[in-house]
Amino acid sequence: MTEVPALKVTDLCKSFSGIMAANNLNVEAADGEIIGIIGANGAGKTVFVNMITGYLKPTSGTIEFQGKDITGIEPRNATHVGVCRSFQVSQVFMTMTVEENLLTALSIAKQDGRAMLQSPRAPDLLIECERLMTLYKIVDHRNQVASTLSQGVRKLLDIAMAVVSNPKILLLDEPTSGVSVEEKFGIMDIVIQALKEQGATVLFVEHDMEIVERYVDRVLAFYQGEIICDAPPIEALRDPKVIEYVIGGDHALNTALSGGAGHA
Amino acid sequence: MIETLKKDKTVRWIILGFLALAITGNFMEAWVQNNIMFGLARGLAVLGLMVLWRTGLISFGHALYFGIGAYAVGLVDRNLGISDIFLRLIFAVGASAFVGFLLGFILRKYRGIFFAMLNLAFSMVLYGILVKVESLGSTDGFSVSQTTILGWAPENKYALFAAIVIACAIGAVLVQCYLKTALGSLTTAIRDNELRVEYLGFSVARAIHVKYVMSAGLAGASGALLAMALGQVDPDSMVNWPVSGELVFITVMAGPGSVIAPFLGGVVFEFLRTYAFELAPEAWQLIVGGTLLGIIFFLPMGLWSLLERIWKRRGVSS
Amino acid sequence: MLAQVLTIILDGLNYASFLFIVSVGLTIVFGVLKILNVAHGAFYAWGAYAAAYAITQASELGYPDWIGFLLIFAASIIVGLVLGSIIERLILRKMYAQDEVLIALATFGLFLVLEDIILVVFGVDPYFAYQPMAVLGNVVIGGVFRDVYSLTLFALAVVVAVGCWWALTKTKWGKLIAVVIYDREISQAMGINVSAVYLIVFIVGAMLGALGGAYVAPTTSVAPGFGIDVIVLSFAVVVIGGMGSIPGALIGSVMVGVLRAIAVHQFPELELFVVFAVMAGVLIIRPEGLFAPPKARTI
Amino acid sequence: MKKLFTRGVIRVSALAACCAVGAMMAGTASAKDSIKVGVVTFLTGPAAGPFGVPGKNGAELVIDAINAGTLPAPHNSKGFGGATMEPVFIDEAGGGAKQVAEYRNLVEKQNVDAVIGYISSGSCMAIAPVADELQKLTIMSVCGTPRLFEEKPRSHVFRTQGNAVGDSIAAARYMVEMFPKMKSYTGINQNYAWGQDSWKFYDLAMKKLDPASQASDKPQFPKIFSGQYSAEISTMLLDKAPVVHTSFWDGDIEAFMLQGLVRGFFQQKKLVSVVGGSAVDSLGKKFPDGVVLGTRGKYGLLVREDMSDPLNAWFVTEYKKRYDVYPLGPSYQYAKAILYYKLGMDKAAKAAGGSPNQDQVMSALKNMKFNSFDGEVSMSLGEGRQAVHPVGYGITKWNAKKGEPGIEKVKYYGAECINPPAGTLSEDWLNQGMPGAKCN
Repeated sequence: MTEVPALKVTDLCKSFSGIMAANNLNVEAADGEIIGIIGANGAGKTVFVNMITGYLKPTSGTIEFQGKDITGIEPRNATHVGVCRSFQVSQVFMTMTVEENLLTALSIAKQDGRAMLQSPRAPDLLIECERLMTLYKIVDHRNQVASTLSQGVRKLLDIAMAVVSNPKILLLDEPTSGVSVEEKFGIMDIVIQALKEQGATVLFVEHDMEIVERYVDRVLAFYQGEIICDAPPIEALRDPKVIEYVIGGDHALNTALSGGAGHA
Repeated sequence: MIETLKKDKTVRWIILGFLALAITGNFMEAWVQNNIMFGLARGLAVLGLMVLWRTGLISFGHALYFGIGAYAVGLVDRNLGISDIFLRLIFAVGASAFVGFLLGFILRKYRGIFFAMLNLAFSMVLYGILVKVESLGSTDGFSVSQTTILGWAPENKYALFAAIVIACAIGAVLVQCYLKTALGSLTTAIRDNELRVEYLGFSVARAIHVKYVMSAGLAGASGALLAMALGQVDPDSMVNWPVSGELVFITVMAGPGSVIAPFLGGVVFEFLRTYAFELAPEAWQLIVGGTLLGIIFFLPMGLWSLLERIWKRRGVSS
Repeated sequence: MLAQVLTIILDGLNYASFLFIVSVGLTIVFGVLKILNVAHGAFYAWGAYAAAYAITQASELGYPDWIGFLLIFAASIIVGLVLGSIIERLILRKMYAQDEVLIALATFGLFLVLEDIILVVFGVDPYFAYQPMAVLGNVVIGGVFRDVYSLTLFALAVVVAVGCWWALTKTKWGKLIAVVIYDREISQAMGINVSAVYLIVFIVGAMLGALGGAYVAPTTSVAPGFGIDVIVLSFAVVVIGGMGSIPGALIGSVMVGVLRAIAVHQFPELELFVVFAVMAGVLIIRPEGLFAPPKARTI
Repeated sequence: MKKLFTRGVIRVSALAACCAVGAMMAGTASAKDSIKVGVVTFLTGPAAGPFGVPGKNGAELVIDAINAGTLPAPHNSKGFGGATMEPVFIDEAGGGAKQVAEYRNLVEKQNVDAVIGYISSGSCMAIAPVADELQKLTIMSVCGTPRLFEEKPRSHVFRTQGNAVGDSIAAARYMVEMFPKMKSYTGINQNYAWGQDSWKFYDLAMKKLDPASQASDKPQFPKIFSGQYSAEISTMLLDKAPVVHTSFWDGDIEAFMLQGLVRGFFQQKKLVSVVGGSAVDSLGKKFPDGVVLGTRGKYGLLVREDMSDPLNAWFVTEYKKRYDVYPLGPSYQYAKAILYYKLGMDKAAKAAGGSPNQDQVMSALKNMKFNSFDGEVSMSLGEGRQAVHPVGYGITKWNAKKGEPGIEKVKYYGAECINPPAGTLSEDWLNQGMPGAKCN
């Protein structure tokens, strides 16, 4: 780990009319690392993700990607350098089918003028689309219009669309929110498996401690715009501050731990 | 691309349909020919509006470009004596697309009702200028001399009719090609989800700008052809807000279903107005307005969706 | 010089009062129902026709001239009630789910229909209902005769502005409306009868549109096509001020009114241009208008 | 339900298509003993009440009388060259481009034999080139811009109304004669061909007739049909010029008068209204006394009481009988255009010995001199296509005895006193100081 980190966030701050939504955030992430971001509602998780992907401009501080300063970059340029994201509420093209969604995403991701003037159904794109659909196990839904998909499948599509340009860093904002309990692990298995194959650094926001414990290498715990804990999951989830401010009380802790243990 | 075009059913229909129209046009009664000519010319502007509509944008001010196209023809005729259809079209499309390009930098940031209203504001600025400036004909406008084709002055209207049919066919095929490209498929994508398009790495503003300039150029061509067909330009029938309203009306009436729909819509509108005018010279607006309401209520996807339903039913029953 | 400045200001305020009364209804309807109502111009024309008809009839029947003032208000209330409720209940209510621009287009269709029904009902001959204007006479201000009626227009605009402000901030209904503006769905969930709020707001908007027309009727010839120019003018005012904002409509009217008066006095050829140039300029700098009302967070 | 509706729509569309085909077929048939003529006038919009409808009434009255042969001698022969006229009325509202489209429909769809009408100068300028292109005889009835025949020679267009030049020169002559002490003048005119030309020629004529006179530097040109003139009235009240020239017509003149009245405008300013005749009747007693008023010919208020001319007497009486109001300028103007067409048809039919073709009718119409309801008309300008006739002005005075509007100090200026000789452009003639003008 001597080379530059994939992501380096230094003293990042964001205030909304005086209220600090992010206060002196310092984070480093290495290549291929999988990091879970936890915190109560309003703790600043999404603000953090939004700043890194350029949706919000930080008030101060810097964001470096592979040593390059990408602070305040436009979302599309974040994508260009290799920082992509998914959304808490799936952002897909609702009136298109799954296949059309991916084809559109793929043709944009190619990033060259010629591709934009070609049909999105070009043979190479079709092959790539097929691969992604298989990888994310949505191939059965290929001709289904996005608005009719179940939440889980829509999430998978959302993430599949986020990775079309083979990002170096992927930020997933609550990949399992709105997904039924039965589907959750299935989805995360698919996603993490797929992303590991790509070798991307992943940061994902998650409320479900079972998922955090099972999939991540490291946890960032947020509280009132600050990172109160940055440690491996076993440590982090036992940290008293995290228990008090994030997980919330003994009951939650016990459930989380026993559930986590059960799966482990 | 050409391979896919050859396979494209719509392109085949456009070529066949417009070819048939160009041929039968010669045997039509003059007034039918006229109405079709006006309708097709207007259809070009509607085609541009349809592309915007598919992107989720409606403009209440495209009479601006329609008017620029028409006045460009009038002015190059009056001041430079240019009567050639190609030169006139080049000036008209160039002028309207250029203005669209400039205003596009502002307009591409706006959506929904703001986009509609800002367009209206710009078109009314032009109206305010035209109405007041005597050298531009003020309220009266001025007449446009007969159109020639590469130095040949045709004796009857049929040549212009055929030229307009061909121009519209070219416009329709080009737009169809455009919609079939990845860039074109962004229309629906942007309407559905701008955020996603941005995060896929494409500038929504730029995509909208491209479409906006395209729609401006098409509206300019439309106004130019109509000015040549009518032989007259004036602010009230070319630039005032009801003209923009009419264009949007035809767009909605035609429906977003196909690039052929705008031309169908334009022609239907022209006949609707002619008959309404004849049937009730004192209350023709009532008929036109009532039709508009009826379409919005019962055929929100326009006449084209009606045709599609009929075709589908036929397909199933036979 | 001073006389001229005074005259320009008075001319501007006179026009501004007219613009404000017409556009305040439009802006209220937009604020609450999110509808850009092109048919507002038709309410204006209907108000003018109804008032002019009533006043000329009353005059022929020998009633005193001042009765015209009562008729102006009666006409606007009746037109607003009848047209407003019919249109909201029968047409707009079925469209709220649609795209706002499509609804605007539907109101354009309504405008065309209502315009021509005027011809059927009232005929093409112009109406002259000058009695209320004549009975008030004139007064010299700044060396220029001004009609008192136009000055009362100014007073009416102030009354309408204060009335709207009072109704929206001091009454129970006003608070309900504020909640509905803030978030339609939440207020529905809270048990507010949103449908009734919509109906009432639309009727009030229609009444104000009709009042504008009715009050202007005595000063001019009420003839077919009466509402057509008013639409874009009031659009301009509403857009300049910020769609849905009453103080915005006030400021927008004053800006347009005074600028137009300056243009007429000093640069007559810019008269029409100035209104829309201001509108375009404001939209470029502040697309939401000078006084955009607060919006609920949608993300 | 939806299916039912769709089916209904399809049936209706099919029916509409059948109707369309039927209408096309019907359009082409036309018998020899009847002719179809498009009559264009304002049926909607602000100009319909004061101009369009009186014009339509005048046309209808005279068409019916000619079809029945009940016009007074010498015009009492039945029909138009023996044929009965079937008028098709069309609305003039909307811009010039719309008028062109409707004109094409009239000619090519309805297959009319001729088109008569047009009030607005904007319409006339738009229609004239199309009339020549479609080669359809077209008689303009009201519009006044001199550009119609001075910009370009026309092949199929005629105009039975004298142009704005005559109206303006007559107004200037009247002012110089009656109010020689009022040296400066301003104006309020609509900003299109008619308003611009009216002001331009009034201004030119005043400068020539009284070199000491002076125009204001702020003449007002509001948009036609704007209806609100408060700021314009203020501007003119602040202006030192005692005379205000206006060529307002349609609803605008009435709106202007009403707004001016309460502001004491007419006590302070001498208004010269070129064509305010329509407002005099509609405003009745409200119309101020002392306005210098013209009607663009021997029409309306000027000749209402004058029963010496049998044609005028017939027209006023019959019109009043049928419509219960007095005929206005446009009524005369439309009646005149219809009569002119009849005379041309009669003459051409006689020469041809049967139904004349269009060329024969046109050559009969050219350079014609005839007596109309407003006296003698001579088609002497524009290569025999543009009428000249006397124009009169008077000063309004309420006739308390009859309870009707009245006019006094009426003066007529002969056609040759206010129009350039054939072949000379109006502007050149005025700039030269109106050489050869024959006034008595």
